[in-house]
Amino acid sequence: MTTGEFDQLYRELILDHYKNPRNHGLLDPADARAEGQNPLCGDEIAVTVRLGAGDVIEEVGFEGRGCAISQAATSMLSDLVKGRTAGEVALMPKEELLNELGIPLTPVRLKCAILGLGVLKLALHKAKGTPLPEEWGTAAKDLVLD
Amino acid sequence: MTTGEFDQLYRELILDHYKNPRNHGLLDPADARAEGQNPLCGDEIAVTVRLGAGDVIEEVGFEGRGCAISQAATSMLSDLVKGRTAGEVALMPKEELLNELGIPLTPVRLKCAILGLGVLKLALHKAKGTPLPEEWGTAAKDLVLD
Amino acid sequence: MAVTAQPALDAYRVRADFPIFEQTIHGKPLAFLDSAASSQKPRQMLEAMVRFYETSYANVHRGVYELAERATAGLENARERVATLLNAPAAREVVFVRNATEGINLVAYAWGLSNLGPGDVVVATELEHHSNFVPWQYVARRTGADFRVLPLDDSGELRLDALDALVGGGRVKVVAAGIVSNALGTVNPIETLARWAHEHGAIVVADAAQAAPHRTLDVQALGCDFLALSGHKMCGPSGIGVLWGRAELLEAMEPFLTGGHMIRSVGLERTTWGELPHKFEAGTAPMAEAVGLAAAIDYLEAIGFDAIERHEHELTAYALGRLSELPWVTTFGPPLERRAGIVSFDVDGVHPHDVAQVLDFEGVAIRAGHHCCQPLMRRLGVTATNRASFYVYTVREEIDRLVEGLYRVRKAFS
Amino acid sequence: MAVTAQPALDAYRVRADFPIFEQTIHGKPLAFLDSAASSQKPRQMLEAMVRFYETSYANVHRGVYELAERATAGLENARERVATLLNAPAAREVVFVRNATEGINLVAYAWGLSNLGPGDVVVATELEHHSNFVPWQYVARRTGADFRVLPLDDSGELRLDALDALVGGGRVKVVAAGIVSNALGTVNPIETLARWAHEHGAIVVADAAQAAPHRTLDVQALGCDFLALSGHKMCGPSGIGVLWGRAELLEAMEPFLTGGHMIRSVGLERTTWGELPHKFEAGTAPMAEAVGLAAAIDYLEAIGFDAIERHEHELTAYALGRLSELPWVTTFGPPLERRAGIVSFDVDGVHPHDVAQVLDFEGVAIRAGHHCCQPLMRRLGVTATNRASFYVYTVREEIDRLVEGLYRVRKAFS
Ligand SMILES: Cc1ncc(COP(=O)(O)O)c(C=O)c1O
Ligand SMILES: Cc1ncc(COP(=O)(O)O)c(C=O)c1O
Repeated sequence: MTTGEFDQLYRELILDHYKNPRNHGLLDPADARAEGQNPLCGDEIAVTVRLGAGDVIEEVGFEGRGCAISQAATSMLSDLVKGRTAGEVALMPKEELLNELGIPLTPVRLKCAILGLGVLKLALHKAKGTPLPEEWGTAAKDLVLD
Repeated sequence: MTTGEFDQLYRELILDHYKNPRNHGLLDPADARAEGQNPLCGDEIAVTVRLGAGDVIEEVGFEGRGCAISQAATSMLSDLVKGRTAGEVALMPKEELLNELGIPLTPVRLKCAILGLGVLKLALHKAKGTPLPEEWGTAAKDLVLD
Repeated sequence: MAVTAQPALDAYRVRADFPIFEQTIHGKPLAFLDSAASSQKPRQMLEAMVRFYETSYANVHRGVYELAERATAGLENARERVATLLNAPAAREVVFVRNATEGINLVAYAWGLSNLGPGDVVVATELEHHSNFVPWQYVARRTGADFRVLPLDDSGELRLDALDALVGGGRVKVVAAGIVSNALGTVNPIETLARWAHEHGAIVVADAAQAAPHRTLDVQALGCDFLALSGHKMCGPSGIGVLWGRAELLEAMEPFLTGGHMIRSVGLERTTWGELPHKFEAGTAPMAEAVGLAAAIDYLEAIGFDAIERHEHELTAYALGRLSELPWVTTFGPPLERRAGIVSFDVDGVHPHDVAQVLDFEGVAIRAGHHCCQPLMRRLGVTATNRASFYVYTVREEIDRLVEGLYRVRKAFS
Repeated sequence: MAVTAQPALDAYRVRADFPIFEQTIHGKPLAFLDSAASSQKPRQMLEAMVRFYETSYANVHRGVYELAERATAGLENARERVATLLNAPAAREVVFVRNATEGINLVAYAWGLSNLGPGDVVVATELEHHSNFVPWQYVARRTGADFRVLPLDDSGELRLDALDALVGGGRVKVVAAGIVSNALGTVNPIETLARWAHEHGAIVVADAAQAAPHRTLDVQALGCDFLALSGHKMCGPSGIGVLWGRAELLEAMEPFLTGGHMIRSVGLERTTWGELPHKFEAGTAPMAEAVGLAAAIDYLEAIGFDAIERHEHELTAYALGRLSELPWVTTFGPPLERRAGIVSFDVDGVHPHDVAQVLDFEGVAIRAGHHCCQPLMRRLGVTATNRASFYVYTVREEIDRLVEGLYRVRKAFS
């Protein structure tokens, strides 16, 4: 391997979040919760959230089984969204998280990177009725019912 | 066109049977009758038969819409089978008719050439219970029911 | 449409892209006048497929490695390419199937089995290809719905005036209609039909198999709900077709084929379906074929669909003119203005098989048969017709050779 | 089987037939260890397809002219070729479909919808690929039949001893089982399963997608009633698969897809179906793909299936040996004697996606995921595994490179 390629994708910060995930473990009680799967590889992530006044996110807790990218991305996300309102997070573009990750992603690995964000949006939608991403179409209903 | 190719396929005898079909017109009354279609082109042939003692074919009458090959082949067939028993005709190999035609046939035109023979066998099957060609499988039932 | 924006099509130059013409048939150059059945293939399309196999092949979607990423990109770029061609609102509305027939069956099964029942009416036209006729007849029989056939007038055009009477008080749920007839070349007024259908709460399933190769299509302007086409008729490979459907409908539908790739999660008790378009693409996709189809669309768009339409229009006018010189030839179908590049005809007293056979000896390939339109054949009172059809590589000389050939046919059988 | 009759396979020579290996991936030669997902293509197969398109292309069956005759011969020769490969009693039992998934769905719909109902039992195995699992689960749900899953033992082999208890007093109608597992490489005892099924009056649907590329198949010796395979896994093109079925069953069945070509006659009121195999082949066939599949079969038979099986057996033994040197690697699946050329494994503490990604940087392509076998993954207690799979062009050095790569994976993530 050219060390470059490995280091680009698995840069130090990513490996650190993977090996030492922030906000790991599910919250109980929680104000919002959801689970999701990446149908391509079967990876799973569960997210719980505690909300304060004005639906501001105070705490996030997650667990999951998945690759370094999906786990590190969810860990970074959990720090990123604290202090934002549910409504803000519902509209958060995936590009913001991808910027934070700062690594080149192929379409397949992109799905890994945004799995946690999708599950978080789903949790907020179920608890607070915030909108789901339009591109999910009605397939999202399936997720909600689960 | 190389005259050769045309003359091989549409040799004089074929054109003669086509233009002056023998045994043309349906018999009424008849002891056996059937109709059939070539599903590839929609061509139709109807055959009627009069049988004598020992189920010997005494008369054949046919009508149809189709190409020179199918009409000429049925015309030649109608002469060929007179005097044979229903049982003999049921077992008559298509090669015998093809020999009589004596022309080179591609798979598609082969279907034209043997349409009349198939309908004749069907007529005898319906009237006398003679066996149908094995390679027809149960698809033949469909024909019989029509 | 800016009809003058594109330079005229130079069929001689186009022809040079098609290796099939580099041979003789029965010692004659090939005059291929059967493109409505399937088109010949340009080198550019074949090369795109072979390049894909030689440099970028792997199974798609699930692989993490480089080749799998390339293959997935090939398939998904093709989907985008088709979406643009059809002016579809989203690429996820584009489902890859084997051919137009499978696309229509997908709708008949996945939408029809769950949405049709006794008291519902399904309408197909008397002009339909069997592929947009039998699936509806079949699903109507399975569900107890009524199947009704919209009749034609004597020149082979849809009797839209008969629609209201046809459905009577019935609850019409589906209107199935082709955009261009493969047997007569009739160009149907789909927009009008779609307006009527939507007023009555029905969905419109447009068969674009014969339109997509030859003209600009816009699913939003047509107003249809589903549209099916085949790659092999538009310079693409065999083994691929497209079903386009409105996202809301596709999402609300049951799946059709089930199995690998189309699921979200499979449990012993319960399975949930994946997102569009995956929900409708069970098993390994026709990947190389999709890449070939995209290359074919690139090829056709580089020529320009307006130029193609004009070229075929000119050929059709020429062919109708030349055939009208022959008093023993009868042509079927609508006037030139509402006709695509297809001419169906009868030669007095000579069966189409024999016509086609004699023409083949001259190197001229036309189709003879019922063209998978038996209801139409009955309406015309024939079992078969001769059909000549034109495409980007067709030149006038080939029509002259057709006419010469017909003189020989006449002579041989009189 | 005369195992010594064929000369050993020279994988280096075979490799030279595959253009994909003429490139580097991330600067390294390509070690393609994902043939179970889809195989690479030999030049001979690609050339056969291109030659068909360039010299013999037209729509099949109905054309009277020379090119149509050639194209029809190409398709029908391919059918004969497949029939011989499978030792099928008749070529008309061979139906061309898009892939194994469609073949199985054809049976689930056309046989299942009419022959299953409440009180009937449908059995699939816990080892199945989703493609021979979900269609049965789905058709059972649609018809009210019971869907039951035959469990596995700890090494991933079918618990045949659990069969009787599984169906209890139920009327078992279908047993769906793969011949070779794509996830573990398990070779299943289909003959025994078929005997049991037939004693209980059930049909057996064998998924040969993972067997056909690697071993001699004989539908009569297997005793199955239907068998499905995919061309793309056996050096053939994408977009084609085969369903073989016993003629009596196929003839008694309803059709599946309806439309052009599969009919005998279409009326406004009533339509009758065509003969086998046409009844099941609506629309334009994947003609060039059939020609490619026939060339792929020629290619594989020239190497010899016994030689292929031995070659892959040796590679598998070598791979299992090398992986057993790594204490932080766990392999799944049955013992070598009952295993085809597939090795599924786990690397302690590293997710398969990351394993596959790091290996890709080394030019080594393996698959990471659930392999469309979520029921099996649950049984194994994982969400995904790493899978290396071998084929005619695989050489030992590639397995060495896999092992070296795994050391790097270990280092990077510890
Ligand atoms: C055992 C098995 N069955 C079925 C399939 C499905 O094959 P396809 O996707 O070609 O339909 C596969 C391949 O993925 C397989 O390995
Ligand atoms: C109008 C029309 N519809 C449908 C079809 C069916 O296309 P395919 O056989 O590719 O499914 C054809 C072509 O034969 C056609 O001309």
